[in-house]
Formats: sequence, structure tokens, C-alpha cells
Amino acid sequence: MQVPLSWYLIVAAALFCIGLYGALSRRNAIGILMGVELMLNSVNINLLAFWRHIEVARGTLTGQVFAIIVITVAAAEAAVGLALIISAYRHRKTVDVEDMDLMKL
Amino acid sequence: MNVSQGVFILLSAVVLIGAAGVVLHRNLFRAALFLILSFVGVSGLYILLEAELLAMVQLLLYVGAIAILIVFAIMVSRQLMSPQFRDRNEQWVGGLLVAVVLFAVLAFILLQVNWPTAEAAVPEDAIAQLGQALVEGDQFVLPFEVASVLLMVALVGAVIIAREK
Amino acid sequence: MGFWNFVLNFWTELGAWVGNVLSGWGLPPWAVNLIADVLGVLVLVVIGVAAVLIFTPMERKVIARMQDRPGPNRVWPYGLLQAIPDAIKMLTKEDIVPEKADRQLHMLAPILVVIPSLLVYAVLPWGPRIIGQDLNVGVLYIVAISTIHILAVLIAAWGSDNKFALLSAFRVVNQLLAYEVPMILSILAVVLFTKTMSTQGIVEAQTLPYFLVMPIAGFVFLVCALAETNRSPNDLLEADSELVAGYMVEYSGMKFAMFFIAEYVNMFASAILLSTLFLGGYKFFGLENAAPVLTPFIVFGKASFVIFLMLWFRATFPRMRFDHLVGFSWKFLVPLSLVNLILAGIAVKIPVADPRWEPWVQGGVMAIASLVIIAATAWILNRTARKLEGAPALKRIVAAER
Amino acid sequence: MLSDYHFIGVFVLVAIAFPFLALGIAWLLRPKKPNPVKTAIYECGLETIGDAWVRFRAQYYIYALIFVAFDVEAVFLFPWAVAYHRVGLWALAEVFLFLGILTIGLVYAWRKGALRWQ
Repeated sequence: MQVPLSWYLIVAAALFCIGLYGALSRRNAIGILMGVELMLNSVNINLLAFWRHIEVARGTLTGQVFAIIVITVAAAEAAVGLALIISAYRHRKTVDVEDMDLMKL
Repeated sequence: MNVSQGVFILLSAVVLIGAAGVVLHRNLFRAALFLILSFVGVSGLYILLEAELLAMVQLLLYVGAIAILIVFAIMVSRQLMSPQFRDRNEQWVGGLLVAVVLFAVLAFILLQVNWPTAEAAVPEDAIAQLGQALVEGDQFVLPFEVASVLLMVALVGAVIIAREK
Repeated sequence: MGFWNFVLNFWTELGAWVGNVLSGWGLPPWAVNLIADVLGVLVLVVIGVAAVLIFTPMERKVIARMQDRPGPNRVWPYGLLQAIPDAIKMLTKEDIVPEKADRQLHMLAPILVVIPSLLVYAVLPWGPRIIGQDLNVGVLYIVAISTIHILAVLIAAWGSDNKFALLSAFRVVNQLLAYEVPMILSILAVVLFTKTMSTQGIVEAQTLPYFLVMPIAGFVFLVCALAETNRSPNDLLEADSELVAGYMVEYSGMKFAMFFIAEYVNMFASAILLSTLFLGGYKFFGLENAAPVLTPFIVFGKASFVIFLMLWFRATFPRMRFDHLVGFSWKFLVPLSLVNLILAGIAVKIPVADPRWEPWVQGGVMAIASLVIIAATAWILNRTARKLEGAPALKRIVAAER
Repeated sequence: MLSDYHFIGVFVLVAIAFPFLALGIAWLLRPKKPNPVKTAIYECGLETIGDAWVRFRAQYYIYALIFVAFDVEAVFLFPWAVAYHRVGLWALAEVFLFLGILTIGLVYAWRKGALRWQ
């Protein structure tokens, strides 16, 4: 294995933190959703790095199947999340998370 | 420092620069394009990990489906794209701190642990094995069926929400 | 015998000869592979771009002939080199960018539209061992790479900041998305029979061309290939009567030409893909074993036959309205290809003792079952059409809407 | 297996270089004389009315939703199709259930008129 496992984990951790910052600091709902997509991607890199470096020798495939399920959940989450954002935009003419404060007292 | 390590550094640079572009760029459409750039970079990383089916699935689903949904949503909420719209909430400093501290802690831990890695070649019929694992009775057939239920529920829910009454 | 053997499998000999010459110069093995790869890539790109020069005049001549007019015949005899003056015109036209438009995106779209159509050529098989690179995810690679084209359309519309471009981009993207699902499902039915995704393996497994084995998947794939390359009867894009030049309205000069280069390169690639999946690729009744030198010409012949079909469709069929176009895919093609997929699943599981007879038996059962299904769908369509005939005109239109 | 992708890597670089090369040649050859009339937005000769905001019909988004659901489903079916000759007939039953559940979603969208063009 030319590329050691820890390199992949470091890159995945960096991607996760960038996604986390994106999700925390954005006012635009779509920007937050993009940050969450980045975090899900870094989870996938971890899963596949562990599959490649540990599981291939043991012959099991849990890492790959888990990664496919994570991609499915990400697709479903993006679909429903963006439907919410679009209907929120249609009713309240805003995509800004600050203004969506109907639940606030 | 051989070829694949060089390619790895190149690809992870593409991924991290794309991710930074997503997070920092004011114009949301450009941020979406950086997001697609980092998706393609991650797909290259999967090829380096010799999980080629996952690399193609990543390209097909993220670049071909999720990115298009995001671009559609951006095209819907278009008026608010004007640059004067301040796209950072007040607590962004806290967010930055949390992210940097988390990365420092993660990096520190990851470098300490010595993982039980084992050198092994990917089997020739890895895709067939994955297909068998997804459908075999004693392996992953339950997540396989639950995934289709999840998709159906997401489809029905999103159609109800998005439809103009 | 040496010379005859050299001529017979000329292409593999040529590859080996280039390898020997390079290693003869004392280059390290990785350099030889690199240069061989680069040469292979350049050959494929030249083939792709040459397809543009060949099929542009062919299209204008064939459609002209079908509409009983001569078509371009000024350049050279019979206007065969019409593509050269077109290229020169495109190269020297001024490039106009609307000032309110986003310059970088306006520039990015033509680049992004050409890249996927060229990348598809890496996996298309030209002969038993004559292929760019035989990936074992071949077909999935082609489907995955062609999604980038959809993004290029969106970027082009957003970049040109034009109302009509945005409207047309929404429609074209919906058309591409709607027709990608049945295409994937018909590819799945083929992969079920060939047990492998690599394009080389698909052609090897086709003792019987799959167009005979599963005509439904073949028909669905042809319709989707037409829709994916924006060709009529679903060329909503440059429907002159509707949206001027669609999302390409703000482009001129070479950038406009890039969209057309991408379209023709894509059209040739999907023609080769259709002949690989359904018409038996480079197989021609055993000719490919006798004289492997002819295999690229067999593939070219089959692909140009498929392109002739596409041009024939363009000259005859009227353009479909947008909602009928998208409704046709979701309401008719997707269910049809799902049924075909289940049918293929059943047919592949038929136990056959002698492996030599397996493709014929399973193929035969699948062909008969497909004919039954075609008859059933024809009957259903007639019944719904007849049910609508009875109603007076207005009710019929409203019923058609539902 | 990794060596297969050297060719793809080289192809990606050449495929990126080709459009830049073509546009570069065109950039050298073409005249550059912009004037306000030329760079105005093309709208059949009239002045543009309002900014380029198109009333986005949710219908486009619903078609994209159904595409995402069927695209993800296709991704699950590719490994099944490749490994189909190694698993028994019950694998077909499982996929039949898998497709059935998803077509419920499509039929729902069809019945509720979501597929119809408003």
C-alpha cells in the first residue's frame, strides 16, 4: 500500500472540519446543506480507507456497503432538504436561516 | 514518495481547495461549482483506494444527482444572490474555533493510534463480491431493502412538500 | 506468412512495434507506457474530432436528400469537405460575451461540455484487444462521465444571464434526466446477460446480437441515445420555433462551435455504444477472428448505420412537446424497461446443461418473451387510444392531459 | 487494477487541454471589437424586460426528485447485475421487492398528478 492509512484519515478529518465550519457559519440554508454534504463525503473517505487497509485482508466488505448506504442517505437528505428550502422560499420569500424563526417565542 | 503518493497529494489538494471554496465563497453558484470540484476529487481518491465501483457511484450520484438538485435550488432562490447580502452569521468566529480545535484533536489522535493495517491485493471480482454481499441472505440484504423504503419515503415526502398547491 | 500475419492483425502489431521502438531508444519502462498512453489518447481524440468532420456534412447531405434537395455541394465534388469551411468560419468569428454575464462561467461551459464527450472514447472497444482501456466498470464509467454534460448545460444558462437560456436549460436538463433512467435500466438488462460491465466483455459475450435477444432494451436505448444527444424528435434545445438557440443563445464563434463539436462527438460515441451493447460491437459473423485488421471498420460501419437511423428520425418525426416528451419517458419508457429488466432476470436463470447452447436458449426465450410484451403494450396502447376516440374532441384533449 | 487508470488519468489531462487549445487558437484568430449594441443581451432584438428571472416551476424540481430516487436505485442494481450468475433465483425476488417498493413512489407521484405538467 503506497499511501498509508493515516494520510487518508487526516484528509478526511480536514474535509470534515471544513464542512463543519461551512454548516456552522453560513446564513444561507443551501450553504448549510452543502457543508453537510462535505461532512458526509469525509465519512465516506474514512469508510473506504478502512475497507482498503484493513478489511481487504480479511475479505469482508462492510466498508463499501456502508459507503453506498451513506451515499443513499445523502441523496435522500438532499432531496427532502432542498424540497423544504424551496417551499420555505416560496412561502416566505427568504432562504436566510436567520429569518426562519417562526418557532421562536 | 512514489507516484501514487504524489497523485494522492494532488487529489487531496483538489478536494480541500474545493471544500474551502464551498465554505468561503460569497457567490452561492460558485460555491456549488467548488462543491462539484471536490466531489470529483473525492472520486479520484476512491480510484486511488482501488474502490472503482464507489468512484463511479460517487460521480454518478453526487455530481449527477445531488449537485443538480443543489443548482436547481440555487436557481430558485435567485434574487438573494446579490453580493451585498452578508453570507456569514454572527457566530462564525465560534464555528471557526470549533472546527480548528476539532481538527487538531482528531489529527493528534489519528497520528497516535497504530491501525491494524494489513497489506492485501483487492480481489479481481471485487464488484461481483459486493453484488453478492448486497443480496446474499446472511449478509446485507436487510440494508438493501431498507434503502429502497428510505428512497420511496424520501421521494413521496419531497413530492408532497415541493408541489405547488 | 509473416507479412500476411502482419497485415491481418495490423493494429496489435502496430502497438507492439511502437512499444519496441520506444524501448529501443533506451527509455525506462514507465516512460514507454506513458508515451504509449499519450499516443493512444491522441489517436482516440483525433477519431472523436474526425467524427465531427465526417458526420456534419453527412447529416446535411442525408437530410437534404430526404427532403429532396441537393444539400451542400459547392465545396469539392458533392460538398464532401463542407466541414472545413464551417470550421474556419467558426474559428474566425468574433466572440461576444454579454456585459452583465458572468465571464468565467460563460467561458467554463463550452470547456465542460467537450470534456465528458471525449472521455467516453477511452472505454469504447474497436477490436478484440484494440481499446483505450478495458475498465471492469466500463459501462458504469460511460454513464457516470456523461452526467457532467448536464452540469455544463446549467452553467451555460447561468453564465449567459439570459431569460430564454435559463428557461431552455431547465427543459433540456429535465429531458436529459428523464431519459437517463431508462437508458441505465436497459444497460442493466444487458449487463445481466453478459455478467460483466467491461465493454470488451460485453462484446465477447454477444454470440447473438442483443438487439435480437431483447428488442425492447434496444429500442429504449436508441430513444434515450437520441434524447441524450438532443437530437430530434426530442431536440427541444435548438428548436428554432421555440427557444431560439436554447441555452446557447449568448454564445458565438468558437464557443458556439464547441457545443456542436461536443454534440457530434457525443452522437458518434453513443452510436458506437449502441452498436457495442446491442449490435455485437466488432463481431461480424466471425470476421473479427479471420481478419482482426477489419474490426475498427466493422465498428465504424455499424456506428454510421446507427447514425443514419438517427438522421432518418430527424428528417421524418415531428418535434414532441416538452411535457409529452418527459411524460413519455416517466410514464412509458421507465415501466417498460423495468419489465424488461425483470424479464432478463428470469431468462438468465434458465438452467442449460451445455454451456455452448446457453446463450442461444436463454436468448431465444428472452426474444420470444420480448415479442409477447411488445404485443401486450401495443394492445394496451390501442385500448387507451380507442377509449379516447369515443369522447368528443374537447373531452379527448382534457383526457389526454390527465 | 490501479494501472488501468493511468490511461484514464492521461486522457483526463488531454481532454481538459483540448478545449483550451481550441479556444486559444480561436482567441488568436478572431477580431475583437465589442460595442454596446453587440454585448446587449439577445432577446429577439427587443430591450430585455425585467432581469433574467424565470418563474421557476416546481414541476422541474419534482422531475429531478424522481430522477434522484431512480438513479440511486440503479446504483444498487449494478453490483447485483454483475453478481447475478453467482446467486440463486431468490436474488431476483429480492430485487423484485426492491423495484416494487420504488415503483410505489413513482405510481404515487403519477396518481397525485405530480407527473402532469401544470
